Parts: sequence; structure tokens; C-alpha cells
Amino acid sequence: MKIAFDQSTIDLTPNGRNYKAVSDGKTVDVEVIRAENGKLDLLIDGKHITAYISSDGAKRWVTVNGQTFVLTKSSGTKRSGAGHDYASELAAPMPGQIRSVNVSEGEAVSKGQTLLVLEAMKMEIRIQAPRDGNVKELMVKVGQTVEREQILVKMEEQ
Amino acid sequence: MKIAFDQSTIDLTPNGRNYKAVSDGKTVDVEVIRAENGKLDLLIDGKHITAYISSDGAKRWVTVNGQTFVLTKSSGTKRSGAGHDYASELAAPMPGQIRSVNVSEGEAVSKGQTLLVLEAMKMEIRIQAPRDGNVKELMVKVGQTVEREQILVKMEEQ
Amino acid sequence: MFSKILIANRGEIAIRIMRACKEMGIQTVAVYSEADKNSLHVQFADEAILLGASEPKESYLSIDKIIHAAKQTNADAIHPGYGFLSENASFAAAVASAKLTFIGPSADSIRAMGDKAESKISMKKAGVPTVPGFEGLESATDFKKAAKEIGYPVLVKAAAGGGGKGMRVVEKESELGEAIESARREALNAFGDDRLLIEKYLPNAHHIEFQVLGDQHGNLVHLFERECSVQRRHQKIIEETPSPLLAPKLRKQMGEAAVASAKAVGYFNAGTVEFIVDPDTLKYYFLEMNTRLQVEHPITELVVGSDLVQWQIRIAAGEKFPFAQKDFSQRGHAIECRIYAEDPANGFLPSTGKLLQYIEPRGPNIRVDSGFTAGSEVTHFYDPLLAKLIVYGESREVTVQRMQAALSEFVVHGVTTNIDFLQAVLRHEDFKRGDVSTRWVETKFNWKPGGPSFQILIAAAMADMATPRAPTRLNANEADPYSPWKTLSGFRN
Amino acid sequence: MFSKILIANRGEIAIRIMRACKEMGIQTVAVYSEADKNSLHVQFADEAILLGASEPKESYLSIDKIIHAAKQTNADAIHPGYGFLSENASFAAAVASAKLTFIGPSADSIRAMGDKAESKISMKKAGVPTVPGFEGLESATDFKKAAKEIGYPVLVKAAAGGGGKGMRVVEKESELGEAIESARREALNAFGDDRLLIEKYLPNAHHIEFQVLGDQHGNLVHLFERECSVQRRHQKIIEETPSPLLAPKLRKQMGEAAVASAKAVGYFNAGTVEFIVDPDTLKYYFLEMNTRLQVEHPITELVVGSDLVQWQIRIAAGEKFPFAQKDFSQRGHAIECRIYAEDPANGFLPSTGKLLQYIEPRGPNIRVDSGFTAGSEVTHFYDPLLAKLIVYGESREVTVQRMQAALSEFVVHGVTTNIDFLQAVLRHEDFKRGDVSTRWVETKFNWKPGGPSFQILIAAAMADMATPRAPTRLNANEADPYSPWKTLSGFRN
Repeated sequence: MKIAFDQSTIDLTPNGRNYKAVSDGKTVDVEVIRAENGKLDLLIDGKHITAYISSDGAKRWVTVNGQTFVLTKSSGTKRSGAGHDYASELAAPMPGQIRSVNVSEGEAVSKGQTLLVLEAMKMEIRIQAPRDGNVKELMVKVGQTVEREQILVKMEEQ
Repeated sequence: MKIAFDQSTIDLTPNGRNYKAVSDGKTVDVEVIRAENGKLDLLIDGKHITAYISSDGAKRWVTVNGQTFVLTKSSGTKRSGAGHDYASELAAPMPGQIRSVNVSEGEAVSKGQTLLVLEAMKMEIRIQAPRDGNVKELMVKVGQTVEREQILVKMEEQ
Repeated sequence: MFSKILIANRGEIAIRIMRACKEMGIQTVAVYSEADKNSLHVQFADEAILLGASEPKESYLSIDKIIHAAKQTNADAIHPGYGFLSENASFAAAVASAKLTFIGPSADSIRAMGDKAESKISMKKAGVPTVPGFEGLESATDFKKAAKEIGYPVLVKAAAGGGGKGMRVVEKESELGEAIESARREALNAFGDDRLLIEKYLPNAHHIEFQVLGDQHGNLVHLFERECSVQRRHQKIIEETPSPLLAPKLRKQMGEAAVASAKAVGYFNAGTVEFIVDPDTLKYYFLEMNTRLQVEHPITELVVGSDLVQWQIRIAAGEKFPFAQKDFSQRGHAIECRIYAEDPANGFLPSTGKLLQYIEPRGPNIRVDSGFTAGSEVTHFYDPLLAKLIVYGESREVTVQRMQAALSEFVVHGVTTNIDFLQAVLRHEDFKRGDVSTRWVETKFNWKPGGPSFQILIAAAMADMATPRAPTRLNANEADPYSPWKTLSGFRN
Repeated sequence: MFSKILIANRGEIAIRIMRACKEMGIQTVAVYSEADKNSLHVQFADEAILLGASEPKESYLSIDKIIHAAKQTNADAIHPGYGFLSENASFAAAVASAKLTFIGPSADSIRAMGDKAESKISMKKAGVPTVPGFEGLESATDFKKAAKEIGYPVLVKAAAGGGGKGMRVVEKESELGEAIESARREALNAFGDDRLLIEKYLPNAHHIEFQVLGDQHGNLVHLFERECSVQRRHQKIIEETPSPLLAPKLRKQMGEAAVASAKAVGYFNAGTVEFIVDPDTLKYYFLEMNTRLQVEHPITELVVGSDLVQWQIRIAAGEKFPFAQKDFSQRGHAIECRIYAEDPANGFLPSTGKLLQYIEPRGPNIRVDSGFTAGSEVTHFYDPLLAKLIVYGESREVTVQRMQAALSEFVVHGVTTNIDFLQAVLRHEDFKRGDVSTRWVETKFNWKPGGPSFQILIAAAMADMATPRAPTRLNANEADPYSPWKTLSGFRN
């Protein structure tokens, strides 16, 4: 059974009481030695690891050895996420209120330039251009309250 | 609705969002302000208490203000328990092995006299006569392994 | 002694204060906003009063509502915690007018120190060294002239400020205009006061502060320093004591300067005198005084062995110190890491959501001050501080190791945290050498999160092998009728 | 330094030791019996090896199996914890023969102190005061004669003893025969050695012990005393430091005597020299030396600021002390309460079962060393110690208050515990005055549990109003598909 997370894919095959896991050309043997709600004790090639896992929709929160990752499970088709570097749409990173809009539609902007300022948790968060380009569309105005992930600005290449 | 625990009875009547509780001639108003698994926040006549509760069969473990009680809920008829002071049968307080039997059947014994010795958790536990009387029946012998609550000795009045 | 105290705060500090009250046999009253109705500080108190809507203005910043709640519950004192109204002189005065005791300094002391401009002037008078700079400027031209005289980089900061808000480092003249404008706006919004001051920015400076403690009978002691140079966005994230930078002689000098600063404003209560120290010249400059309990007070408690919150309460009740400066000494080492719901890979943006899992480290010499538990909501209304992880050890080396072990046991799912980031800081050679300035995170520490390991992928995939459906919520502390783990029961041993 | 340590123990102490290892970057190996396969110490370790059946003889007392497990996992040292094989000289010797390091003293030191009769003789030689009595008696007649000479009450105890096992107080001659017989039986069973010694029983004595610490280079220091007079069945239940009984001069004398005792047997590692002290004459007598880590070591750690387990490991690795006696001092006060699964209302009989709820207190200056969690089974195979609750405070008064607050937050359902009993002890005037001897619980403290209050009844009844069926198990940490609380959701706010 193939399972895809973000950029990675892992193939898991039951093998008696254990599993065979293959990813990126590497193969290991996995044994579940203990399973509780949200916690797995595994032997991976005989080495004991404890993993904490939570699911929230397609998101998987996983902690192993104090390192936490959030993986998004792909269900067949790939949906383009609200990525930070490559999106042509800039979304609100958190709920808040638009404090200022510093550019106008059609304006050419350079990488790092502040496009607008969002106020959230009493802080000013500058929404900056991820790269050189043009402001295609401004989706919000000053004073407007925005939700998390709400699109603020659309950009296009120069 | 009347609910009986051990020696006490409490009468609980729904009253809007709250309850009216009556016990031993006293009446109070009870409001549930928060209920989680195993934990209740109540306002009793307006006073906030937090109660931790666990159920195990008819047993209710209840902790309020750091005081813990185990109550047994009676379901209509009263079952005589393995009481410590009034029983004519003496039961093993925990699993273990009989180390010695110090009396014989028919023997007259006095209150506090050691009837037999049980070994459990590497300790010697002396099973003593709860009051003056006669040994009616010895149910175990030296070396025997016994379960918790298993009857060890039956006594009768002199 | 008081019989009932209202705690005008939320989160970990409200619980910290309530614990002290409980130990002293004092009843507690919590206040809360709509967003906090299920939060731990409400559950922990003997009584709880709803103040109003989730916006701080409608709840934790409402002087009238808080005093009303205290009157309504017959509290005889109010503890403000930190943040919110803790350094608001009008609040202290209003509490006194209502015939309640404010657990803090006098309104006059707060006023004298609350204004960064005024306080700088009075410190100069008291002979305490201050950072070169100007107060009371108005026009953009004046600021420009002042900045030129001081020499770039300069720091623009709110006269009424604190907590890094309304503060901007300006590297060159072309940035000054926008910086002043935005700092003014932030200051006005956060403090209702847009006055700014400007001073020399020392890019390699260490932030070192001294804890002071004064009673109402004129006794003032200091409880040594805290090194708070690991900062992001001008906010502390790791604090430790003793400071790796201070030798005994400098420590003594700065301690005496801290006491002099507090004495100059007739201070009583716990307070913190902040200095910046140039690591090259070992010169120190008064920065500001915080006239309240400090977030990072626990590291002082561990190294000095005192309970600062209990002493705040005793001081407010009029108790006289049974000790003097010579009775205090530093023993061992302590470090605090602030666990924030924020994304260090993305400009430290706050992260909000419901905590799906929340497991704190435990063990000897580990202290966690927190106000959250699994199932708690982290909202955008308040500071994203989840918990303070504080450890003690015999030496700095042992303490750093213990902190690393403790961080690796901290599990938070549902919001992004800075735990991985903190681990990386502790592993860094600069930190190990104690060679970190306040700009180190921004200028030298080039952290990027790694990708998921094979182990992580396996664990994520195993969760899915064991669950035929994608549960909408998988929570260790929530009863789940269709727990995916049940299908794994054959493996339990 | 070692790279991997096997911990030959279970429960809280195994986890305590593993934490120290983890902080020092040392891998850990747990060993366990059938009964412990799901216990926390197994989950906490990097590796875990099943020893055998639940009876200690088949698992934690099996020298061969433990050494085999260490070899199999390439461990280079073994930490014995306390109890089990920790004071077994043959085990220490076997570990050394297997070319592994025993984290403890030499087998010779263990042997010299393990025999209560022999050690008493060598202490007399070293000039350390001992309790008047006789060693090496055999016949009932000899014991009778000795007891008469000493004067009743007398104490009969196992020469190989410890932990209150094989120990009997005898008030009058008619009880002597049965006491000797039963103590012999218990001693033979627990230690495989039925030799007894007899000595004067001091009914009002305080039990005060000194922590010592020695390296392998001849350095020996003491870390002051622990007062352990609150006992039941000759076992400690509350310990504190400093002792309310000791003035500085007596403390110094006893500390020196403790160091002399340890020196007499060439001691290295952490160890405890136990004394009994007559509160009327303030005379002290050597009782025995425990050649291992003590259950109550945490209170010393808090007041002295040292990590005893880390030092045990460093000593075993050959490190030399960087400190001397003058570097240690006592600061503040610490108390430990042992939380036992036992019924104080019923002769302190151990209580077994599954933990339905298990909530530990948390907060500043509160430390809980435990090996249990909700869902854990408490079996009859091992000592019923659930956890150690340890608190620190600036003064004895503050510490007692803090302990009372902490005890009131400890929730254990599923087994009966001594928590209510401990609370009653702390509330008692005798305890508050520090006026408690080792027989106080049995002779003066007449505790009876109260009946359930109206509040308790209401809470129990509310649980039932909310649940239409009687669930067989209601556990905060177990997913329950038919959770009775769901029907209450209308009340959640």
C-alpha cells in the first residue's frame, strides 16, 4: 500500500506481524510493540522509537525524538497548497485586521517589499512580496477583518 | 430519584438546568458547570467544587478537596459485604500464601488473637480474631495460595 | 494577610499566582473572557467571573469590570500578573481608590518607570548609566537629526512601551520614516500613547536584567541577574542565570545599580531593572525597569531559592523582610525556554488552533509553568505563550543537557511551536559558549527546519495503516468511539 | 563515561535513573518481569529485556538473568536502584566478574555494612556510638537473658535486614518467643539469612540519617541529614530535611560520625548512615548504613542542590570530586511523602488493582517521582509505592503548607492510598512542632477516616444521574465508546 505525504511516498506491506516499509529506495522492517491513543511504540529494524501522532483531516502531526512534523496526506490527486514561496496568491497567515495597504493594483513590486500590513495578536505582520512581480489584484482593504488563509493579494510575473 | 450508597441515601431531582439534592434532611441546589471524563465541576449552593469520579461496577471512587472515598451503590436490595468487624467469615485482604495456621477448629479464641498468618508482598499479615469466639471452620492450610477475598476462617459466637 | 485575591490575568501566570495563594490559605478569584471560559485558570480558581468579550479591551484590560468583579466577590486584593494592566498606573490608583490592595508597587513608582523617556532622565540623575540617545522628540526632522548625531544603527522605541511592541531597529536613514510611523502606530494601539524615544542601538549587546525585591519599610535587595539575550522580534525566548558574561565584580556593581534605580522611585514589590551590556567593553546601561513580576522570574526562584510570588503577596500585606542582601546567593544554574505557538520557519508568526496532543516533560529539576492542556484552544486574541519550561542544574553544562532532554519530551500537536527551534539554539556552539547577543537569532543563527526523516514517515504511515478512515480529530484525552487503535489490539502485549 | 547502562530495577527509581542517563547522553536498558511488561519504565528505556515471571526471584532478583541481559545489549554498567539486588554483595561481585561496572560501592563495603551484627562491631571499633545490645546470639535462652540485661522494650532485628522486614519490637518477655520465631521466618524468606540481633528499643527516638557521597579517590563528604521519624510498620512514610531536632553543633558532630562510618569500610558511591537520636538526651547511635541510593534521596537533592544519581554514575566512571565538604550547605526545607497503595484504616494493608484515575499535583517547587499512570496495574508482587511527592520551600512552615496543597491535588482511583492519612499527619500539631518519634503513628496518632460529606455524596450521585448504565470501567485515559459524559454535553459551556 502506497501512502503519499507532501513530497514523499512510503510503501507499507504487511509481513506477518510486522510491516515492510520502503521509501526512497530504502527498506526497513517495522514492528508495532505498543499502540495507545495517539502514541505508537515501534521497532524499526530492531531500534525502538516512540512516535506521537495526531490526525486532523488530511494532516498528520508526528513527533519522534522531540522533532515534530506536520505532514499532509495526499489522497490520490495533488491539491496545490497555500505554499509560501511559489504561490501567486498571498494568504493571511492568521486571523486579523488589515492595517495598511501599501501598493496599488498593477504596481510593479520587488522581492521583500511590504505589500500590506496585517495586525494580529497586537503585532504588525508585514505581508511582503515573495519575489519581483506585479500586483494583479488586491482582495482586501484597510480596516477589513480577514480569516486565516484568506487570500489578500494576487500577484503575477512581470 | 433516590440513590443509596453504603449507609447514606441521597435524593436528586432535576430542577431546570440544575438539580435539587436532599440527604439527611439537608437540601442544596446543584449546578453542573463542567463535565469531562472522570471530572465534574459543580456549584453546590453557589460554591464551586471539583469532583473526580471513577466507576468500577457498583463502586464509585470520588475525590473532592483532596479527600477520596469509595462508595458502593446499592441497587435496591442490600447485599452483605465482606465487612471487617461484623463478619463471621474472615477473608484474605489480598492474594498471598498461608504461612502458618495458629488455631484448630473448635478452639476458643479471644479478640486480637492471631488465627493465621498470610504472606503477601514479602510481608507477614496476621489474620486476627475480630472478637472473642470459637473457630468454626478452617478453610485453608499452610502453604496454600489464596486469592483476594477468599474465605480463610469461619467463626461463631461462644 | 489577605483572605481572598482576584487575579487579573490569564494563562500560566494566573495559575502560578493562584498556586501561591492556595499554599498560603488565600481564596482565589479568576476573571476571564469569552474565549477563556474553558481555560485552566478558570477551573483552578475558587470562583470565576466572566468579564466580557474576547478582545482584551472588553475583558482583561477593562479596569472597571475587574474592580467590579473584585467587589462582587469580596476580594481584598488584586494581583495583576504581567502584561495587561500590570504596569498601568491608573489601574493601581483605581484599585486603591476602591479600597482594595494592589499587589504591586505604588502608582507613582509605576508612572515614574512606565515612561521610558522620563525614567531615563531620572536614572541619569541617580547616577545610573543609560544608553546615549534623546527623549521628547516630535518631528521627523528632529528624529533624523538625532539619529545622525547618535550614529546608525539606532533604536526607536515607544516611551510607554514594553514587550518589544512599538520598537524598531533602524539601519539607515532611508528606513527611519517608515520605522517611526509604524512604531507610533503599534505604540498607540498597544499602549494608547505614541511618544517615541531614540537611542544608540548596540548590535552585539547582551540583555542582562536584575531582579529586585523591596518591602514597604524601605528594605530593598537584589536577587542577582538574568541573561536574556536570546531574542526574536525583540522578545526573549531563552533566559538563564547566572549570566555567562558577568564576573563577580561586575555582577556586584550592576546589582548595586539596580537597587539604586529602584530606590530612586521609592520602589516596593518585585521588580526588574533591565540593562544592556556591551560584551567587548563590559560597559552596562540602564534600559528600563519593569514594575511587576517578570515572565522569567522562575529561573531566579530556582537559583536563589525564594518564592517571588509569595513575597509579592507578603510585601503587599505589609510584611517586613526577615532577610538582608547578604542572605542571598546564587546556587547552580537555571534556564527557561518559552514555548510559543508560533512558526520560526515563517517569521515567528503566531499559530492558532486546538491542542490535539499536549504532553509536558516531567522529572527532577524540571518545572513547567503552563496554562494549557490537551483540548485547549490557542486563539489569536492573546500572546501565543503556551508554557515556560524551566530547568535547574548544578552547572551550566548539566542544565543545558537537562533542557535538551526536557525539550525532546515536549509534545504539542495542533499548533506549530518553536520547540524544534529552541533545540537547535541549545545545540549551537555560540549558545554553548554563552556568546549570544540580542540580535544573534536574526543575524547569525540561520535556522531552517529539516525535512521529515524515514522514521517520521513510517510513523505517519503506520497511523494510517491502523485506521481505516481519516478521523477528523485524534486526541489522546478525548474519548473516541471509533478509536483507530482498537484495530491494533492484537499487537498489544 | 559509560555509553549504555542497564537499570536492574522497576517503578519510579528505574525512571529516575534513566532520566539521569538520558541527560548525560547515556543509552538505557530496562529489564522487566511479566507483570511489568506495560509499565512506564519499560516504555521509557531505549531497550527493554524481559527477565521472566512476575515473582522477584524469577526476574528482578535473578543475578544470572540480569547479567545476561546486560551482556546481550552491550551495556557497560548496571545501576541496581534500591531494594532488590542493590545491597547484595554477590551481585556486585558477579557484575565485576562479568567485566561490567557496578554503579555502587565495592562488594566488600556492601558485605561489611550489610550484616547489621558485623557492622555494629566495626562501628564500635571506629568510635561511632551504637545502640546497646548483643550480636551473634542463637538460642531462645540467650535472647531471653540478653533482653533482660538490656531491659524491655527490646528490638529484635534481622542481621541481614533492611526496610523493616524481620524486625519486631518486644514489650515483654512473654512475647519474645513468638517475635523471634516470626522475625526469623520473615528474615529467612526476605534475605535468605535468619540471624538476628537484639538491642535496646528507644521508644521516643527520632530516626535521623546522613547522606554521604564518596569518590574512588578517597574523597568523602556528607550532604547533611534527613529526618525520617514518621514511620508505620517500621517503614518511613514522610521524610524531611533539615531535621527539626538538630542544632548546628549536633549536626556537625553527626555528619562527621557519618563520614567516619563510611571511611571505616572504604566507601565510595552514594550511601546513607542511619542514626537514632534520643530527643531527651540528644544522644545519637549508629543504626546501620545503607550502601545504595535511598528512596528519600530527593529531599537532599533539593536542599543541597546536587543530583545524586548523576554523581553515582560519575563516581562509578572514576570521576574525582571537584568539591569538598565546605562547598555544601543546606538551603530552605524539603519534605517527601511516600504515596503508597495501602489502607491506613486497615493496618496499612497493601491495596492492588488497576488505576482508574491517576493525577499528580504539579507546580513550582513540587516534584513527583513516579512509575505509574492511569491504566497501570498495581500488583501484589512488589512494594506498593506508587509515587514520591517531594516539595521544597524557603522555610519548614511554607514547605508544610505547600505539601498540604499538593496532597490535596493528588487523585488516585482504583486502589486505596494513604493520601488522606498523610494529610492528617501534616495537619497534626505534633508534626507541626516537629515532635514525632518513630512510634508516634502507632502510639499517639489515632487516625480514623471520616465519613463521606454531603459534597461527596452529591458528586457520586451526579455521576450516576449522568450515566444511564453502570459502566464497568470509567477511565480518564481510556477511550470509552459509550462515555456517560456525552449525555452531559448540554451542560458544557
